[in-house]
Amino acid sequence: MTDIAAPGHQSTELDRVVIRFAGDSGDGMQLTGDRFTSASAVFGNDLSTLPDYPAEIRAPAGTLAGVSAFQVHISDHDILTPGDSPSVLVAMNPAALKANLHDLLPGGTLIVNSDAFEERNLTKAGYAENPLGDGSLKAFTVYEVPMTSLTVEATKPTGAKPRDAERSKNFFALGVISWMYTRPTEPTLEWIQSKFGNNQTVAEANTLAFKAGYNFGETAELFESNYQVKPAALEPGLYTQISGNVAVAYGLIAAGQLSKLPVFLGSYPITPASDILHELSRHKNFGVRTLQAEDEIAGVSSAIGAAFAGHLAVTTTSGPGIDLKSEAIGLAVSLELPLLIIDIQRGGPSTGLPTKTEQADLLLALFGRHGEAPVPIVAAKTPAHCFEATIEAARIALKYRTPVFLLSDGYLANGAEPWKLPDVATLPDIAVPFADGPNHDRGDGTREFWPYLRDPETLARPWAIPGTPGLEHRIGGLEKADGTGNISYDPANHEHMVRLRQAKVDGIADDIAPVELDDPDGPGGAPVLVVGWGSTYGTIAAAVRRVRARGLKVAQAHLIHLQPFPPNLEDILGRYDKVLVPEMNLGQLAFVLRGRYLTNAQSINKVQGLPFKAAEIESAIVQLLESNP
Amino acid sequence: MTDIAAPGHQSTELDRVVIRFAGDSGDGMQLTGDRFTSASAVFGNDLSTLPDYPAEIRAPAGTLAGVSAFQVHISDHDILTPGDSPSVLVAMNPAALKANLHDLLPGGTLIVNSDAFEERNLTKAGYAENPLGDGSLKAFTVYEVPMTSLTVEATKPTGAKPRDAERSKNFFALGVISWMYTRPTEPTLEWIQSKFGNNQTVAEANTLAFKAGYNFGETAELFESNYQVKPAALEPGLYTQISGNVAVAYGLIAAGQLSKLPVFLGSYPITPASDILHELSRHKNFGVRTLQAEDEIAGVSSAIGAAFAGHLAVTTTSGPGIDLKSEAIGLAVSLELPLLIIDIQRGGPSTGLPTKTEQADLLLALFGRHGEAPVPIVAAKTPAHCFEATIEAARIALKYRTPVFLLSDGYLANGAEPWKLPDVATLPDIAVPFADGPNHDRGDGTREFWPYLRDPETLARPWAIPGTPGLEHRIGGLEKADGTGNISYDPANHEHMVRLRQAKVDGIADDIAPVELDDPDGPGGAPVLVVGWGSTYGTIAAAVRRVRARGLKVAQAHLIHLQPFPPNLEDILGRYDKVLVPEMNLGQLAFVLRGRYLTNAQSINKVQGLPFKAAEIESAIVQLLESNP
Amino acid sequence: MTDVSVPVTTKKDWTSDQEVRWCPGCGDYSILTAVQMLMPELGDTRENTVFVSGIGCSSRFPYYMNTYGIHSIHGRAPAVATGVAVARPDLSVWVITGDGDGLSIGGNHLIHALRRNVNLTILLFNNQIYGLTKGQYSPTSEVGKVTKSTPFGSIDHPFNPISLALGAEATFVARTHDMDRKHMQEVFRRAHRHRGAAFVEIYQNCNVFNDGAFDQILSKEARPTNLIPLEHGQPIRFGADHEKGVIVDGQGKARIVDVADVGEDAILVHDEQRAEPGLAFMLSRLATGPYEPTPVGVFRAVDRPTYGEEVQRQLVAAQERQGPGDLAALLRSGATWEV
Amino acid sequence: MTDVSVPVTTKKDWTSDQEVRWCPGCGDYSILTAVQMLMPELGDTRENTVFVSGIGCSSRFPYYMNTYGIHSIHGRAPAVATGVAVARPDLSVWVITGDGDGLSIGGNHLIHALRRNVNLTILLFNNQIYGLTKGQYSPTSEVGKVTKSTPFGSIDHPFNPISLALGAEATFVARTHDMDRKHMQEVFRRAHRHRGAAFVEIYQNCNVFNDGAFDQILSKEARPTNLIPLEHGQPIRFGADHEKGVIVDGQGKARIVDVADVGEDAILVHDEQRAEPGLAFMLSRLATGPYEPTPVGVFRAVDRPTYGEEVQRQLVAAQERQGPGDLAALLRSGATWEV
Ligand SMILES: Cc1ncc(C[n+]2csc(CCOP(=O)(O)OP(=O)(O)O)c2C)c(N)n1
Ligand SMILES: Cc1ncc(C[n+]2csc(CCOP(=O)(O)OP(=O)(O)O)c2C)c(N)n1
Ligand code: SF4
Ligand code: SF4
Ligand SMILES: [Mg+2]
Ligand SMILES: [Mg+2]
Repeated sequence: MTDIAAPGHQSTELDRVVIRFAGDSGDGMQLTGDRFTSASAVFGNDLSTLPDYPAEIRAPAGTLAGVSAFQVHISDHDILTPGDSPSVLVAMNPAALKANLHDLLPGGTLIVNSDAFEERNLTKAGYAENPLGDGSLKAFTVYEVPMTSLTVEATKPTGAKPRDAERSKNFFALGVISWMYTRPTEPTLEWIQSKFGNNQTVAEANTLAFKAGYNFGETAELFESNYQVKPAALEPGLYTQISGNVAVAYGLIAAGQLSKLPVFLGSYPITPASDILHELSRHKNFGVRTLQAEDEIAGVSSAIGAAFAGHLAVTTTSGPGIDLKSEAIGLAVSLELPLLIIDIQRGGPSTGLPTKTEQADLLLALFGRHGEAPVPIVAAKTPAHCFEATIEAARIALKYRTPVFLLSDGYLANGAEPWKLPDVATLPDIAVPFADGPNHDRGDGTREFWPYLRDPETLARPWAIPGTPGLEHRIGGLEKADGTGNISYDPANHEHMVRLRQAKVDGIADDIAPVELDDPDGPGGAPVLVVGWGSTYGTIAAAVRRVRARGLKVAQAHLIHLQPFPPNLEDILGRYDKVLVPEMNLGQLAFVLRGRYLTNAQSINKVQGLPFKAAEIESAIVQLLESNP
Repeated sequence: MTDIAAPGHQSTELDRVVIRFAGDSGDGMQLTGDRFTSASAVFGNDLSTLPDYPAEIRAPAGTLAGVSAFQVHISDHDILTPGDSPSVLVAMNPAALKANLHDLLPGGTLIVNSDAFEERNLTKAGYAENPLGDGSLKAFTVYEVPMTSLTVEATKPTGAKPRDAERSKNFFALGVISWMYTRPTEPTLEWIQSKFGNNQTVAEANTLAFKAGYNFGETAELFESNYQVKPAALEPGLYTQISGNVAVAYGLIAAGQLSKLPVFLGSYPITPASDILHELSRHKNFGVRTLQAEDEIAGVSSAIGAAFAGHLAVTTTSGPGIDLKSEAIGLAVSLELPLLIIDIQRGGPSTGLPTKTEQADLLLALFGRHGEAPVPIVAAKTPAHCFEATIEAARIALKYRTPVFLLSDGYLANGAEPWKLPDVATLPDIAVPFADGPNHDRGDGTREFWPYLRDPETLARPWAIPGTPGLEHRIGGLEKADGTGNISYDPANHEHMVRLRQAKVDGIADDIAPVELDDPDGPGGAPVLVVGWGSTYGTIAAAVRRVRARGLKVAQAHLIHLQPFPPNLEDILGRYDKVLVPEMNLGQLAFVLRGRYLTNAQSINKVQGLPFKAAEIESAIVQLLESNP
Repeated sequence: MTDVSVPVTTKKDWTSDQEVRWCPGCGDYSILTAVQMLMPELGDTRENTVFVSGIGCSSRFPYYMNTYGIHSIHGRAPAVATGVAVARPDLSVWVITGDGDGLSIGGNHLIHALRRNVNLTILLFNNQIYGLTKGQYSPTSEVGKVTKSTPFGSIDHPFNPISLALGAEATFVARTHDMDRKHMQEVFRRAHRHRGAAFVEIYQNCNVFNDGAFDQILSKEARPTNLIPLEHGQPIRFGADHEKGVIVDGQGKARIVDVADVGEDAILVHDEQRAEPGLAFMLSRLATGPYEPTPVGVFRAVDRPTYGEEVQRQLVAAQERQGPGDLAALLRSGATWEV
Repeated sequence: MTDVSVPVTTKKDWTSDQEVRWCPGCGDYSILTAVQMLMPELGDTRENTVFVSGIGCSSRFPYYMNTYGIHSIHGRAPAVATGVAVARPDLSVWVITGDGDGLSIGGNHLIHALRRNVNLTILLFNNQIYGLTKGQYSPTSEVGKVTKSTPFGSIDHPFNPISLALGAEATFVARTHDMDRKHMQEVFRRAHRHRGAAFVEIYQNCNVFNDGAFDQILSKEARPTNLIPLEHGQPIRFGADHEKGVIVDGQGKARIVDVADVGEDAILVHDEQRAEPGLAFMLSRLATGPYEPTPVGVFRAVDRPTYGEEVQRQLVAAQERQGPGDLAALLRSGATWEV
């Protein structure tokens, strides 16, 4: 395995490469990265991406705060993460260089837009000396390309003013990198046409800039070599590239189809969840209703109303929105109505780091409501897995008539990976029947409807929707008598209901997939078990691979269901003396495992708004392996 | 110890008695109970009370739903609970009888208003037969007193219409019981004058009814005996009777005085917390500002504003309000401003049982915010202890510049006990200085103000309030650079700040009282340790007494600080093989102790909107003592 | 509304089996009766009717209606009901709220439901007090009111619910009171018929915590002189002999006058359908509180597309344009490649 | 306000050391400059000035002012600021909010701060879009607006912030825009001087997500014909040659007319101090959106006791009546007994 794309000769074959595009927020780095990714995807590489952008729409140009970056890992075999550290860094200005250089692997390739390294920008970035001249970049292979002026030159035929023409320089950079990694140019050229088609000047400028960059690579005798990363031998099938948020949106549309219910989304915009609302609102032809509510409370409340009315009801948000929705989620627990609550976690507390990733809302999802108000929790592990996880969450909500949390995070939301499209026909049927008649005998032979009479197996109550004659009923947040659903202040009934709501959630354990244990030596074979949840999956798996590559033994289990836990979890935990839980928080899952099973779970934590690097987890595993028991 | 006030002769001495007054919501039972309690307090008994009333203002008269009850335990020695079961039940109507009879001890005394046992009322209460005639009350000593007609008769001199006159019948009942338990009549007569003085007809009617009841006891040859419960040998001092909510209000006023800060309360009414708002708003002469906000979010937000402005800021609510305040509490964590959040817990989830008690918000207080947002938690253990606990919570908030939770519950809020008044001069000084000048050297000899520069010991940041020249600064919910407080997206700084906020809270452990261990045989002496928190204190202590009275060994520890835990807790837990945690929830503290210390804590739970009975905990302890290790 | 012919019903059919639990004498009873008696006339079926409320004494209302119903959480009824109405435009959705529930904690949801013109019939029981929590002042309580939370008198200037609703773009705004069943029913009928959000303020007596709050205008004697009935197309006149009237002067000032002084023709003619709400707003300011001549009836009733219909329209348009959703096609709608 | 004489300051003194982080060309810049330049004139000290904001592009404002400031959470600025103002009536408290922050999630706090007349100067940056979250429609976006969350056009009828504020009992209501520093400063000065809650809507261009939203009235060419300046005591006239004016007819309808047609005397004279807000409301409805002649300036400015003063008054009264608080006496104020 080559970690670094070392400069070589004519055309070198690489098994993988990690490239980071970095520039000013206004430089279009996300677009550039995205395009490179798409071209690589269509080319057949396996890949994984990591966008990273500032909270401001456009932070001051040229400053560190304004730097926007996009990292992509492409490979000829299946990979699990966007890569710990790039081996190639494209830096469009000094600030981008400064903010990202420390991540570049020693010996890595650095391509800079030399035009941008003038005094003003250097000062803004806090450079006393121009790093291009002071020898501080010795450790890297540096290519200085005057991208701005070359772009202006190349786009002259469009007649655009230099200020406007400059804006195509990201396409110039894309061209250079596309040449360097022998990407096909057609998909990008086509995409430029379709994306900017309504503004031909811009389309033409971008096309010219892209071609100029590509040709620059080929003709300028600057680069010693270009590189090939062959298509990956992925499982055969039809693939598309998908981000977590789009996968959630597709998952919701799919869940609607699979349950034969109209989807209702009540939501309020918030980073990094808004894109689910955006995506869903484009698919009204599926009968999807999206309501941009006045706030998060109205978002979830309207969803509760829609659930009562018989829709597959959903609310999407991020941490601060979950805080606000807590009271209404408690109502949904009490009403026992199906409801999906989707939390795209971001850096907290409070407004925190809104555009960064974190997984610190697990305890909030578990416990963030007054009283005893248990709610099942499902967590997605990769961008594409968001699709499946969404359907699973919907399945549980519908079958058990309960609100269900789906946890994702900023990293999954915006990260992308190739997704082998499922055969729609094989997706599960998650339809549940509505109540259609009375269900209880009054004792005198006449029948009536009891809204809280339960299915003895699932403990779910009937879902009787308005429009059904004879099933009129009233429900509310006051404690209810089990069965009739009438208000009840009876002490024994309250205890019964509190325990019953918990039992209903606990009982779901029998209806979910057991957690998969990856231990080549069978359960208990390795001395250390790594348990994770959510977006750390790929990184943990990569770390586990690395540890095994060292000839050491380690087991991995990744939880999709956080409440209830899969029934085999306790047994698995019991088989390992050392349990390591990597989390992007201060140890939330670890705490729960300890409290639930008295397992001496140990934490490795990273709370930096950034995903773990495989190396970090690798070294924690190794350390634990080496520690005394 | 006599458990039952058995009928005897002339005047019998009792060491304690538990009396329950029960009637329709409109019958004034809370008032009656309260008066009896006050008279007993002034008389010198130790006592403890348990009000229990419906959620409706006035549920339909005569129905079970409309029954309101008040239990009082009076004693000649110090007691800990309002009593498991009454030995005397006053039932003003059939519904009150039906709803309460099952609690009356076998052989207990039952005094009924026989006038109310007519067909309509019997039907409403769901009696097919009149229980007064069908022999179903054989197990009790029943006194049938036509209270309504006797009251109407007695109050004739006032000229009131019978319908109005009837309303004094609770004073008749009070008179009967006052005679029966030889209470002094003067305090009650005076109180009637002062309370109803502005309506002389009513005052007179109540006086006449009360006297008539008293005389009825003395003259009607119905009662075999009356009883004496001597004053208790309490610690010498000046006593008053206090409920938890008033104690909180007084605690806040005291904290204001002790910190030399004006108190600001931003609150929204909610049962059972509203009375704190009511009480505080009466004491504006202490410079206390109370704002009835438009909702809970505005309540806490305004308090945050007041804290920024230099006030001792407080917000009071119950569970549903905490849900809503979550986001703003997270902001306060990020702003590092002092703030008291007072949660008077009630039955949940959702609207639940609004007038009933529960202690199911502990995990919410610990974890109910997105991101890592730790907040110290203090819990009161008795009504009077609310005073001290409030001051302690304020002390922590001010010293560490952090929001602090104070947990109370419906039982403490409305329950009352005698309180030995503290010497005001001995209360702690909790004043903290405001920042008054720059605190950081720019490096060039000039000084500036850094709002997030910390006290190395407490890790508290300076509290610089508007009006202080030169300390102008801006703070917000985005992540801040430690020191300067400027917005920072730096990954390492974020991790630093997340850990620092946790460390600040954890560090408080060194500044709180160790948890007291009650084990006559020294630490680890008993085979079972009972750990509790909040309002279960009295009941657990009573149960422990009972277990010890059986000659068995058991230890008790009651937590006032729930976050951080006292530093000696881990050691104490480690000394006991069996740890029992009684809670009015499904085991929240037990879960936290397990997760934190891997202690195999076992739960006994009661979630009925009612406090434990000492007998319930007693039997759980005995069972655990007898179980195999 | 479904097409099927609606079976004939009576009040009893619309009454649930739950015992009513308001204080004896509470104004809520007469409102409940008015609604229960009216329902059979409205042409809806019970199964297609949903009552949604928040928390408060008034919010217990849905329990007493033999229809579908949600007793939700404090202040959120308009939001919950918006979900019901948007999901199911075929239903008749009512919101029951109080002056605390609807104007304090729930004020935002209320004004947004009004501006969106969600198809809801909103009844706000205004008793100028918090009943359920035992007597704190509310956003409609008068300045100086002594309550449990304001022992020295409230200092909050109250909302005028009619003005607030008009300021929030409401298309239907009316006021009635618990002392006049016929008037209530007439107003409720109009509100129900209105397409979009219909807002009705009901003056309601809380005889336990705020008894007599409306006596100055609602007592039998006071009504003729202190209620100003609004009737579309009619000059605005009142008084035992219709001797009083309302005019607007050239500086946009509405005033109460003796008709005799200005002549009948000068009297303002009520126009509830006027596109812009200025007039309705001006009328809402005639009285500064329920202690002087106060307009009752429909202030405003104008047409505007309803939120539910527009949602539906976009769904239909999307289907027409894109065809019904095809999941397999959606999944492959991005760039795809075969491995 | 303190009594000490206020030192002379310049814009620079009011400018913090934090780099301004709005998009180049954003209308927020000119508002910031207007405020920073105005501050030295207002007579407050920096230490007695507090800026409180919620979340949004506009809500970054406090970071750029060298005063005390809180960048709070989304929608809650009016509530946070109420706490500051009630605790400390000596401070000058400003609220900075956006159309999403102030009218969507924060609508309720805004209307309650207005009705209470809390002493706040509230600047609402209305760009008719959510800027910070990258372009969803807001409660002031026009019907049909295509945004990220409304790919087929918004169906929500927008709020008119001026109407809403007036419906919420606001005592000071004004509108200005980011293209005219002088006008902004005049309006801000008036708002600041007002005792109580002063509400100012500022039309603000978001050149990234909603560029040109106000061009139809704010472009250099459009202003004379499409801005109607409101000046107290002056006939309401506009147009390049003041040829247009506003009248109210006997049926309470305000209309734009050619002055020549009706005569100068018929033109409505603006009265911002009129006790009842009907006229101001009517003026707020002259334009249904920023694409036709739209009034700017002060719609309403009336006196009413401020919340902070009343709180203070009750504190003082209580002290006078009960004497300063005595803790020991309080604790023994109930029934006590000696053991
Ligand atoms: C989140 C929340 N906050 C507070 C309460 C307490 N609460 C219940 S009803 C109510 C006010 C009721 O007033 P109103 O809406 O006027 O109804 P009314 O009882 O007068 O009919 C309050 C404060 C609650 N149930 N939930
Ligand atoms: C509780 C919460 N919900 C949502 C958000 C996301 N959010 C931040 S600003 C904003 C809207 C901003 O719009 P506006 O107030 O108009 O300000 P602008 O950016 O246009 O100046 C939203 C939805 C948040 N930060 N917090
Ligand atoms: S408290 Fe008032 S509003 Fe509530 S039920 Fe009783 S009388 Fe009616
Ligand atoms: S997104 Fe719009 S409002 Fe926000 S800073 Fe940029 S231009 Fe201004
Ligand atoms: Mg009310
Ligand atoms: Mg905006």
